[in-house]
Parts: sequence; structure tokens; C-alpha cells
Amino acid sequence: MYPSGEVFTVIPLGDIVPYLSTVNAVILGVLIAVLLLPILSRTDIYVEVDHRRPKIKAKIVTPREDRIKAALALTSTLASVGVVTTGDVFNFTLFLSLLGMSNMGLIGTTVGDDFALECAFHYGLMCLIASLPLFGGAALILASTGTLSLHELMKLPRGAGGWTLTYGKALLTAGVLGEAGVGPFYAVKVDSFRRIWGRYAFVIHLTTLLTFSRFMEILSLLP
Amino acid sequence: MIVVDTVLGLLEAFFVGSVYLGLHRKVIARIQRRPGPPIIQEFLHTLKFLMKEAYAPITAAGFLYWLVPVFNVIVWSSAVTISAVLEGNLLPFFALYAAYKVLSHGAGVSAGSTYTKIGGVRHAIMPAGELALACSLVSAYFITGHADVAGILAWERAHGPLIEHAPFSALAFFTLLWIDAPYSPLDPSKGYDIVEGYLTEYPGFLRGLMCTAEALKFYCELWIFQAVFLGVSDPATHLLVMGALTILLAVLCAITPILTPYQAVGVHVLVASLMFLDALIR
Amino acid sequence: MSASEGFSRLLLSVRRPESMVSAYCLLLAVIAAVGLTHGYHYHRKQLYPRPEPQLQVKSGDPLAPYDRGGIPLRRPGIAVSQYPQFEPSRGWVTSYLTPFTRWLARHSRHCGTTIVSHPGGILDEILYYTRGLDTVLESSIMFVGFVIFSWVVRMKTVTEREMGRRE
Amino acid sequence: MQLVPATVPELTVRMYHAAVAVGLAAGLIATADILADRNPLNRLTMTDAVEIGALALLASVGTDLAECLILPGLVVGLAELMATSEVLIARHSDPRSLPRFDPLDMEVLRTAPTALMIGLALYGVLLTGFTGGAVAGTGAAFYLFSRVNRPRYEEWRGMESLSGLGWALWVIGFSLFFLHPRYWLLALLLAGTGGILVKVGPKLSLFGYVMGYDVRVGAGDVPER
Repeated sequence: MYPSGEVFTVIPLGDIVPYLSTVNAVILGVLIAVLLLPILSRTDIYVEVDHRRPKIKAKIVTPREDRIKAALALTSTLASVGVVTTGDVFNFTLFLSLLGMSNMGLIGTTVGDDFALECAFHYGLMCLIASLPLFGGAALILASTGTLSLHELMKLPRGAGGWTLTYGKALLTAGVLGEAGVGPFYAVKVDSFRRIWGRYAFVIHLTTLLTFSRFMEILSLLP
Repeated sequence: MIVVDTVLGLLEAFFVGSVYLGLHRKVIARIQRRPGPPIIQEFLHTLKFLMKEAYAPITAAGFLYWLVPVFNVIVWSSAVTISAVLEGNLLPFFALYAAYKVLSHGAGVSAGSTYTKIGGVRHAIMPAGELALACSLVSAYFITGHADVAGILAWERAHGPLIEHAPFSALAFFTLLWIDAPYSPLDPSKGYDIVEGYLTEYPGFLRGLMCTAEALKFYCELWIFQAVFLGVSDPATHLLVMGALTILLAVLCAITPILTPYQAVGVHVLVASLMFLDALIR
Repeated sequence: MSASEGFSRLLLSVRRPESMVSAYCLLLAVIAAVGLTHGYHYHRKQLYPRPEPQLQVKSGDPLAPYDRGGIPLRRPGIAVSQYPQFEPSRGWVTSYLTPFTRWLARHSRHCGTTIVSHPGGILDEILYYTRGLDTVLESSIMFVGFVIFSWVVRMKTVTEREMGRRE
Repeated sequence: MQLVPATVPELTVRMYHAAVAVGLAAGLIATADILADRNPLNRLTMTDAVEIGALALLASVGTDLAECLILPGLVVGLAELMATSEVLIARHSDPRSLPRFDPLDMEVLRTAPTALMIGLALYGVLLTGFTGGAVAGTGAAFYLFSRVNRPRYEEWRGMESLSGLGWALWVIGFSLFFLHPRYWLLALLLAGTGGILVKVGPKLSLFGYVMGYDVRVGAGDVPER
């Protein structure tokens, strides 16, 4: 029995078997429903308060910046869909890397702002460093149980992997923290003090936070 | 039958949640030597707002602005339904909580004012509350072997409340309650909500919806805490325990000064790393 | 400086973007240090096991160390995968050699390792077939990295000022 | 001799503990260094050492699967390093301070890189697969590094779509394996040749970009050909 409820569909792609269970479906539904909000609305107008003459000012985003950001937001969304549905630990880490990468790009492609570049650089550093715990954790899980598939890992008795598996889980958690956990922090730092790009900050928050709810399910699947 | 149960449960959550929010406010007022509003004030206030006409500022990002309150109510209604009414799986709660954070950011951004935007951003900058939540729910699963509330309650009837087995997880979840309580020192968007909260630009009916969502959220979090960690399953005791928790939270909120945003983030990071180390040692 | 002031400054240090990196590295260093003090155990039954290093080379196999059996287009090679039921043509990729590689293997005993650079062989079986999604993702990550890189080069490093003037 | 043993050989099991310790120690040293030094360039360099730790942990498993997992791990690190370093450059560089080059004018410098590139690229295409990609990419890199023979920026813009094409071929090959297992050979060749294009195309366009911009900004005096 999966801790995430009944499994609806399974997509067999060789050794990697993505699946959709009740909890995954809920997460996916939330993701898509909430993502529709920023896609269908323009959050680009804001009031600049000037004491003498209040004025309404449109955000200055060049079409080029908007285009690359839309593309990266799409990648980020697809990556988080993958994170939610994947059925394999290593595949999960790769989707997570894609997610971190595109979120870092969303921050870094802000035009006319050195601080955004600074934040993007540090987010990129975090992603780079996080690849040690991410891949290392997956490798330890593979070594201690002989498989990477969540469907097989779930069938193992509790405590099967011993300390190696426990340590692998700790490393994996640290990796998820570094790759996705700090996303909102850097997004907010750029968002609050510098420029208005609310709709993309929204995407970063959503994808990174929902990653955690999926990761909790993975943690409870592991023996 | 499920429909009737759900509707009744939601009504109960709304009523109890808003009354306890009023109690929270009253206790804070008494500690600060003010008379404070009547306990039922929050409830009436929400009802009043729900009757009012709604409108949007000229700068609002239309679609997002109108739908954030609706989504907020949907999110917390489903959270209450899944956890409190159906006693189902706890994992969706986490996703719904994350969606709520994102929606608050959306509420701040969509109004088109730089001030509400800062409020929303400040609310969304608090990531570590969720990490503590994740750690506590996962360790609850590891100890009891159940991810659904009904299973955890059954386990607790046999082995005693979970707070004895996982005190740190209980503490983490309690920190979350503390962060999410009104006037909490750990969430800087709360103390400044009159000028730069994410709710500032929401008038009338929309404000009423937001208040409804807040009441549902307060109820839902209190309910999950006392069900998962204290193992209370009897309806009358529920209300008492939740009242006691509310008073405790109010005292904590009243006697602590509000932190600046980065100090708050620092505290969150500290709490989350403690939780992480605890989970590592376990 | 009083203790409370120091604590306050510690909390405020989150303000700088680089301090998150430091905090994370501290966390990782602690975890790695804890990990160094323990022993690790290895599950003997693994997917895709391989013979002992140099064993195939010593026995004079021209396809060493990537020989997993099979005859091209006639008999599949051996692949111990996770879900054989989902992989109908499992093992064929392992056994397949391009004509060039076949020629190489017949005429030389030392070029077998180049088998990794041809379609066919156990690594390509895993990379393209049984774990193909990983590789698709990997190249997508490469793309995203490349897109960000080229965009930053074009807009920031080189011509941001010119762009600003033009638009 | 047994081609595929039933279990992992004793040697791998014996080495496992030491291999994990090496990976963790690499991680520990690198993170300690990042912690100690705040210079962004130093931090960026040391993340590469962290990557080495990750690769050591992956390699410690010692099966064919582990060998295949190393490749995505390596590429992910590479791609992130590429983007992050460019962000760092953009943060700290001034376009006017890019170096200028005084070109040498020798006949052999113009003809030899082209010939070498053609040879290496052909050999790489013959090899196919990953090593083939590396060989062909090296040829292209050599061609572009030979500064006299630099192509103009505009001529290299199409390289992005080439790598996109390669990626599409790869995805088609990958799905063909599962939709029509009978055509596995076609799928294999699509993935193999698509793979080489994915590996080489980005590299080519990468160098095209980099060269393009310093041709335009830095080395404006290079004679056009």
C-alpha cells in the first residue's frame, strides 16, 4: 500500500515508472490550478507614490526579457510536474536539478539589476553544491538497497538499508533543501526591493514549495 | 452523507476558528491592559464583510486579484475536509499549505500597490516554517507507520499521544502554529498589516472571503496539532484543548516583540536546522 | 557588544545573499563529518552487475570491458534490468555492434573499449533505453544551462547598454 | 568466463567503504573551503571539487548502472557551472575591459584549422555516441580557438537550432523504444546520432557565441574573411 493512497495510472518507461496516486494528483491539481492565475493575469502594473503627483507606472520589461522568462517558467513548471509524478529516486534528483536551474535562470535574467545577478549567482552556487548531497544520496540509496525504483523500495521491510540508507535519506533531504528550499528566499530578495516581476516570483515559489510536498511522500516511501 | 458531514464540518470550522481568533485577540488585549473587542467580534466582522460589495483598485491585476480569495477559501476548505472531516491523508495538507503561501504572495502582488507587495513578499519569505512542518509530519509517519489521521489516532489509542514519542516534532509543529497566529513575532507581515499587509487592499466581499480562509486555517492547524500530537479524538475535549492552545499562543504572541523580517528568517532557519539535526540523529 | 546584540546580528546576517551559501555549506560539512565516522554496507544484489575489473581484459576478450554477450541481430545480450516486462527489446541494444565496430573487434584486441562510443553495448542500453528518461532530462538541463548562458552573454555581458538604447 | 555475474564481485564490496569515505572527504574539504573564503571566484571554483565528491559517491557503487548515472551527474554540474560562471562574469565585468588581440597574419593559420576540423568532425561522426561527440566537438573547438579563423557572430546563430534538432531526434528515438519496440534499431541510431548532435551542437553554438561577442566587442581589428 502506497502511503500516498491509491495509484491511478502507471507510465512504464523502461526502468523509470512514473505514477499518479491520490496525493500526487492533489499536488498536481494544486500546481496547475494555482499556476493558471499568474498566466492569465498581468501583474506588471504598480503605483508609484509621489507626494506631489501620484502616478501610475507600467513595469518596464523588454519583450526579450519577457520571452526568456516565459520559456524558463515553462521549463520550471514541466520540471515540477516531473518531480511530482516520477517514480525513481535518481530521476527525481535530475528533475530537481532542472527545476533549480530554471529558477536560477528566472532570477538571473532580470535586466538592469546587478543585485538580481548577485542573487542568481548565489542561487547557482547553492544548486552546484547541492548536487553532492542529491546525487550522493541517490547513490547511497542505490548501494544499500540495490534499486532506485520507488515501487521496489516501498516493498522492502522497514530498516532494510540500515545506516547507509538513513544517511542517504539525510543527504537527499539536504540536497532538496539546497536545490529548492532557498528558491523562495532569493526570489523574494529580488522581488521585494528591486523590480516588479511578480508573476515569475510566483512561479518560483509554487514550484519549489510543491517540491517539498512531493519529497515528503518520497521520504515516507523509503524504508 | 459525506456531503452533509463536510458542510457541517466546514461550518463548524468557520465558526470555531473565528471565535478562537477573537479569543486570541481578547487575551492579547487583556495582557496589554486593554479591554479588547468581544470574543465574537471576528466572526461578526467576517459576516459583515461577506455582505459588502467588492471592487478592485484600478491598478489591480484583475484575474489574479479576484481569484486569490476564492482559491484561498477552496484551499483551506479542502484542507479541513481532508484532515478534520474525512480524517484522511496528511500529505496533501502540506501541498495545500504551500499553495496558501504562494496565494498570499499573489494577493500582495496583484493589488498593484508597492506596499501590499512588500506585505506579500514578507509573508512568502518565511520558508522554514514549512520545513519544520515537513519534518514533523514525516517523523509522525515514521513512528506510527500511518499517513492518515484515522490511522495515527488509532495508533495513539494503543501507544499514548505522539508528543511523548516525538517531542521535537511536536515542538516544530507548534512553532508553525506560532508563526501562523495573528500578531506573531515570527511573521513580520502580521504586525504591519494595516499599512503593508497583503490584505490591505482587499475590500468588501473579497476581504470577507480572506477572513473566512484565515478562520478555517486557524481551526485546521489547531485541529491537526491536537489530533496528531495530543491524540484527542473526542469532540468536546477537542474544543477545550484547542481553546487552551489558543490561549497559550495568545500569551506567547503578546509577550514577545515582533522581529524584523531577516531576524524572523534567521529564527526560522535555526528552528529548521534543529529539526533537521534531530531527524538526522533519529 | 552584548550577547543579545550579537544574537541579533547573527540573525540579521541572513540579509546578505552569500550567507545562505555559508549556512548551507556549514550544514553539509556537519553532515559529511558525521558520515565519515560510520561504516557503510553494500547490498550484494544489484541491477546491471559487472564482472571484476580487468577480468575480461585478462581473458583476452576484444570487447572488454563492455562485453555482455549476444550476437548482433540474432540473439540478445544479458541485461539485468528492473522491469523486464516493460522492455520488450531488452538486450538487443547490448548485443548490437555497428559494422565498423565489428570489424574493429575482429581485427584488434586492444580497441574494444571504444565500444562505448558506438550505438550498442551495455551503456547505450541503459542510457538510451531502460533509463532513457534520465538522459533526455540530462540533455534538457544542458539546454537550459546553455539558454541562460547565451542570454546572459547577449543581454548583460555584451550589449545590455546597446539594447537599452535601441528599445 | 562468466560475462555477467549474479552478484557484485567481492572486490567492489570491499572497496565500497573507502570509496564513500573519499567522496565524503572531498565534500567536507570543499565545503569547508567555501565556508572559509568568501571570494565569489574561489567559491565557484571549489564547487567543482564538491562535484567531484558527488561523482565519487556515484562511482562507488561500481556497477554498469553507476557508470551510466555518472554521465547525467557530470553534465548537470557542467551546465550549472556554465550558467553560474557567466552570471558571475556579467556581474563583475565591464564590456569595455575585454581583451583586444593583435592578430598574426600567416597562411597556415587560416587553412590548417579548417582541415583539422573537417577531419576530426568526420571521425567523430563515424564513431557516433558520446566519444564521437567529444571528438567532433574538439575539432570544432580547435577551429574556433584558432583566433584568426574566427567566423562572424551572425553566421553561428543557427547552431542553436541544430542542437534543438538533435534533442528532438533523441526524444523521438526514446519514445520509439516504447511505442514500437520492433524498430529498436532505428531508435538506437536516432538516439545515437541525435546524441552526438546534442553534445556537439551546444558546444559549437557556445563557442560561436563567445567568439562572436569578443569578435564584435574586444577584437574588432581581426581581418574579416
